[in-house]
Amino acid sequence: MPVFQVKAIIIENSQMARDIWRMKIYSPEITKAAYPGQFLMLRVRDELLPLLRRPFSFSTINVSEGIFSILYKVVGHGTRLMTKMLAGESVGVLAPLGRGFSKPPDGTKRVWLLAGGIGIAPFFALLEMLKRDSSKLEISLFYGAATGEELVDCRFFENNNCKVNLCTDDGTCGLHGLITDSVERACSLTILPDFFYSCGPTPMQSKVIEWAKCNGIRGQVSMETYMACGMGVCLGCSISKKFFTGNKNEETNYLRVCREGPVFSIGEEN
Amino acid sequence: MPVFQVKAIIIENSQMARDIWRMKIYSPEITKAAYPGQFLMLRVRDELLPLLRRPFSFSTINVSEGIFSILYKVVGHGTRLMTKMLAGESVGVLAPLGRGFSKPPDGTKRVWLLAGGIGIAPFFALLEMLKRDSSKLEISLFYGAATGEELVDCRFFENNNCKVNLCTDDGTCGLHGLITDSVERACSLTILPDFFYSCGPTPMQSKVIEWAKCNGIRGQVSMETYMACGMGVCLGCSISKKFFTGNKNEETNYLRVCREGPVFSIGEEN
Amino acid sequence: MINLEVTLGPLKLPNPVMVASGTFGYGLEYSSLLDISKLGGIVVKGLSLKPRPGNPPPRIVETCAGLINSIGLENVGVEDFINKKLPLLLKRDVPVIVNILGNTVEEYAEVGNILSDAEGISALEINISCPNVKSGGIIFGTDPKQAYNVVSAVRKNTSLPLITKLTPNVTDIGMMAKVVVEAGTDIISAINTVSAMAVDINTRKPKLANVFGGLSGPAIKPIALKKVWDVVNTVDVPVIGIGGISSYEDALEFLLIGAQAIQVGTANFINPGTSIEIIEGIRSFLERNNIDDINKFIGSLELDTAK
Amino acid sequence: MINLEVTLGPLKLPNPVMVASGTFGYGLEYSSLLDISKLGGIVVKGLSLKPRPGNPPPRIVETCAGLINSIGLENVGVEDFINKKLPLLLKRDVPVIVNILGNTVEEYAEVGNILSDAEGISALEINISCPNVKSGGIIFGTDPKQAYNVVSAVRKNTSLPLITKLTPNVTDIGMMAKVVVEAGTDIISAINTVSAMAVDINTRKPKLANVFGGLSGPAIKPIALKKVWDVVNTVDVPVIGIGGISSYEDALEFLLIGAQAIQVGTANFINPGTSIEIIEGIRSFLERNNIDDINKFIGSLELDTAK
Ligand SMILES: Cc1cc2nc3c(=O)[nH]c(=O)nc-3n(C[C@H](O)[C@H](O)[C@H](O)COP(=O)(O)OP(=O)(O)OC[C@H]3O[C@@H](n4cnc5c(N)ncnc54)[C@H](O)[C@@H]3O)c2cc1C
Ligand SMILES: Cc1cc2nc3c(=O)[nH]c(=O)nc-3n(C[C@H](O)[C@H](O)[C@H](O)COP(=O)(O)OP(=O)(O)OC[C@H]3O[C@@H](n4cnc5c(N)ncnc54)[C@H](O)[C@@H]3O)c2cc1C
Ligand SMILES: Cc1cc2nc3c(=O)[nH]c(=O)nc-3n(C[C@H](O)[C@H](O)[C@H](O)COP(=O)(O)O)c2cc1C
Ligand SMILES: Cc1cc2nc3c(=O)[nH]c(=O)nc-3n(C[C@H](O)[C@H](O)[C@H](O)COP(=O)(O)O)c2cc1C
Ligand code: FES
Ligand code: FES
Repeated sequence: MPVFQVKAIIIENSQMARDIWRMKIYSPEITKAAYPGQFLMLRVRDELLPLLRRPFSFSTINVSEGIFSILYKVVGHGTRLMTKMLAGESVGVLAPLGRGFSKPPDGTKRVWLLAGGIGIAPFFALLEMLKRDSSKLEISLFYGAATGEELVDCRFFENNNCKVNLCTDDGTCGLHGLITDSVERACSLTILPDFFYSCGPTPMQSKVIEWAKCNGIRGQVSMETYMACGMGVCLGCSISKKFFTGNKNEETNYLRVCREGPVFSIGEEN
Repeated sequence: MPVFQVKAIIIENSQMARDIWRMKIYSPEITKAAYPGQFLMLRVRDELLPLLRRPFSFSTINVSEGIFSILYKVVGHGTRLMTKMLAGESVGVLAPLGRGFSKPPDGTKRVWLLAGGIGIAPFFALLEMLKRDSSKLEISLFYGAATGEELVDCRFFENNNCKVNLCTDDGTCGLHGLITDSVERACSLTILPDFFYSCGPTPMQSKVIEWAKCNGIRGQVSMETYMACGMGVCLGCSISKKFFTGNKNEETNYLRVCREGPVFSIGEEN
Repeated sequence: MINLEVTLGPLKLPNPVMVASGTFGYGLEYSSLLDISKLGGIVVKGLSLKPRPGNPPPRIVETCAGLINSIGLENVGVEDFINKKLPLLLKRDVPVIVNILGNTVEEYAEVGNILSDAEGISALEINISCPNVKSGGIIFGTDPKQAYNVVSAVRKNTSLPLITKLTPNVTDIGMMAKVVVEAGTDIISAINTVSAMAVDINTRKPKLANVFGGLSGPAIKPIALKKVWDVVNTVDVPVIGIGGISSYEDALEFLLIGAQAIQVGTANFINPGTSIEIIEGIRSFLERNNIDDINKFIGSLELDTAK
Repeated sequence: MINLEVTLGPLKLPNPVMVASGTFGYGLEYSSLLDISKLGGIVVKGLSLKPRPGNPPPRIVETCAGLINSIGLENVGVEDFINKKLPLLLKRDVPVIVNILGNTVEEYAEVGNILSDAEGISALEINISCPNVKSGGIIFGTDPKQAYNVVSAVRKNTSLPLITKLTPNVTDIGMMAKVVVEAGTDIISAINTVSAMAVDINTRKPKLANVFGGLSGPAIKPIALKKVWDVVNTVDVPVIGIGGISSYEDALEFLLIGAQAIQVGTANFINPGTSIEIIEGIRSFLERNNIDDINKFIGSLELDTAK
């Protein structure tokens, strides 16, 4: 797996929803090497503050144009500074990193995508990959956010024959409630999926894993932890294996989210 | 003495010579209160890096427009960042600070201004003050820099009937040599001044003070030392009183450049 | 109404936000920029028996998110302070705490004595980060015995609330805390600056004439927090947290781990309004979180006891 | 031609720029991004006798110009390293230094012993910032006796060049340096991380599961420089400077005060090419200043002796 450390040109940096921005970056080599679910480490500026690079998932990967994009939520110092960057400026990128999503097992018919908040980011690239590989998959997106204004435009999913189920914590758009509630409800009304992909905050992932275990559904979750290096070196991003297996009695064993993840399989041997 | 801590709008920020920029700032209250030779502490940005404010002399003070300017040399992190600031943006200013130049004693006929490098900055405002108060003064400027490209435009001085004597370390413009050489040379050719004002790097000031002592000329020097607070609080900017008196045997006693200075009188009791 | 008043043993403060010694002059220098009567307290520049000139310049140098200073012990002397500075300061109705220093145990005791006779001082803060000239310049605050001697000598000479300010440059600050509590301090403040140096690779010289200095500012906040934690969890006297505090969030971090008040140092230089903004910030934080008394927040850190 | 080769007692390095333990994995992780054979040396992640899982997450938190980590002692164990990692690394023709750790004196000695039998290792670096489980978890590196015991135990088991890595969290690092020299270390490296903590005022919890951690990065550079100065001026063995080095200027500062080599830590995470850029930067600095040998620059700090 090649990794590139480059200064790449920003093609676009614009707001998509409340506190949510998209940055398009030109880098043919990274675009060519990247896989949905993989991530990059972005150097917000060439100074010592903020010190660390920030991790972001590839949101779209356009190999023919040599352009990828990230979808990012403004939460702190680094992401606030990112909104000030202009098209034409260059930005330091270290990528592609980690293990991305893999294809659903043969014979899979129904796939659910579960996105909590900014967890929607990698699903653009994932949907494209899934559609490219198997146009017959029946794909549904469950996408939740705190409030309607924080939902990004989902026409891309609709245009790709993916059923979109929205929900918001405050009921301003779609179902009223958490995404896991929305999934539970769907379970009782429709046929369960054969496979799922989930991306969102850790408490949501925790519930999703439980749900998957209960219903015997296999899938993949993309995790977020604090990262310093993104390259398996610092051992800072570890997550306990138990998080995925749910087996509290097994010996403590940590996995590096940046290396063994960020995408982990559920319902198989890890 | 009122001091203001404000966010002020940048009116202009443009390059004047190699590595030398001018920033015009709109702040009627500061402009009104400021005096030539006083300085301001500029907050380069609202973050913790660089940590400290940077001190700059008032270069021009336009009370009717409410605009003052600084002339700054790009030497490090802070001044490099300053060149990126745009007109219309705001910048934190703490000013006016310190003791400025005072008028020459009654009866003064000939005044010399000695400027080493960016030491030219406060002389724009000073010349205006001198001319306003006494149009009959015969004023000469001695202005030196490392090389011709680092000299700023001196038409303002010429237009105000101030004779301009340039010199450069490398001889690319004006006399070849240091400003103190150029002053020595002038001394041997023309009548000595009654009073002088000097602003430039510390080694130059040291020589100027010696020259003034030798020739019994009174004057004022504007000093630069590292500053943290600019308000007489941290005691970081101290300079030994001996620097001005030349008396090595006297007891060690420090003066705060930000408070007792930055302008100090030579040839009088301090 | 939200209560911000805190009680540190014998010392009652209108709010927990003070300004640190050496960063606020003798108290009035910043008064044209902010209403100093709103402060929880002002700790004035460290005073010695006689005026002192301090170290030769250069005395300060900026580092990455920090400031090293080697001011030395420059101050106007305790007498000048009492005669010329204190009367004006007392008109402002703000607790005045006097930071004291010396090169001998006797000097500390004497300064403490003189200040005890002055009217209107709220507390003394002993700066034990000074070199003991009698024992070859070793810093009082790094040697338990010497620290004990200084604090108990001052204690004997004053009934004012006594704060002892600890240096972080020790292996075990908790042990030093115990020692000064035994010696009679009512309150502990921590930390003073962290030993540091800077050099210039072009001139090949130290950037400070004194070669060494003390590091302060945002860079040291995580270190200060750990040291304050160690003190809070070793002794029972109230603790004042100091080190790199530049925002109300920083201040609340120290209060969260159990400091009962804080001092703002280097940040005053960058934004003289910092301490007032911190008071406002704390107030609105408590409001947002429905906490009606800062004392309910102090020390409320939750530890994962499962571990 | 400019000479960058340095000789640290028994250890010869092609240039003075190494990468620090725990910030460069087992040596090959970054090899797709930079030519690791250009490095002065690679210090691999600290190894213990058996594999260890390390501390529970979260394990890292960013601070102002710094990073706190509480990785704990996670590593693959000395055997796995020798069998799986070392052979690949040795192909790269770069000095490999192995950082070793343990919770008992015996464990250190044993790890040292096992590594001495492996081929191709250039030196051992003893990390004495580990808790001694037998004496209630006190850190080996903060107690002179314990430090002595660890170093002399390893010394007995190896003829490899021995580096001892000191912690800054002590009152007198010079004294610790003396002790480990007596115990037989050939070289001293300093500093390890500075004790620190961080808390979240909203969740009211520590930001690290382990509550405490070690601060590294640019924030600590001025502190590291002072500690390295103290070591250099107390003992005669060669010293390796570590702490916050992110540029060639930073590296030269440590060399200027007398360190004979340096290690780059946290900066690797931000820019994996840092160490290579530092080597280039040092070379052109020497060129610009007409210095043909780095050894002429090392320790060339000028002190104002007039003082
Ligand atoms: C593999 C991976 C993929 C990610 N993909 C995306 C994405 O596509 N879009 C997006 O908006 N965000 C994504 N995140 C989260 C994103 O990295 C953080 O929101 C961002 O780093 C916050 O930086 P800040 O400076 O604005 O926040 P601050 O709070 O100022 O950051 C302080 C520190 O915390 C870290 N941090 C804060 N929040 C997180 C978090 N949730 N996860 C990891 N580190 C965090 C920062 O990196 C930094 O070190 C991803 C995280 C990971 C690990
Ligand atoms: C009273 C006074 C008036 C001044 N007026 C002017 C002016 O009109 N125009 C101008 O170009 N410069 C002036 N200077 C110098 C100017 O303050 C420094 O050049 C500037 O602070 C450098 O900042 P930096 O971040 O670019 O440099 P860096 O080298 O990155 O600065 C590092 C630190 O050193 C300090 N510093 C560096 N050089 C100087 C210096 N020469 N004097 C004081 N502190 C310094 C900085 O403030 C900062 O704390 C003045 C200085 C003083 C004290
Ligand atoms: C310029 C300067 C002068 C100081 N003088 C004193 C002093 O006289 N007495 C004292 O106890 N502490 C003194 N200190 C230490 C501060 O009071 C404070 O403990 C330290 O700076 C850490 O806090 P900060 O990071 O908020 O600045 C001084 C600090 C600075 C920066
Ligand atoms: C994530 C991380 C892991 C570390 N692991 C080790 C280790 O295993 N052994 C050791 O001696 N030092 C370890 N260190 C300390 C570094 O080697 C170095 O001494 C310290 O980080 C200071 O240097 P820096 O500021 O350049 O990072 C570690 C540091 C970090 C940041
Ligand atoms: S982020 Fe460094 S090991 Fe994963
Ligand atoms: S700069 Fe602080 S006293 Fe002068």
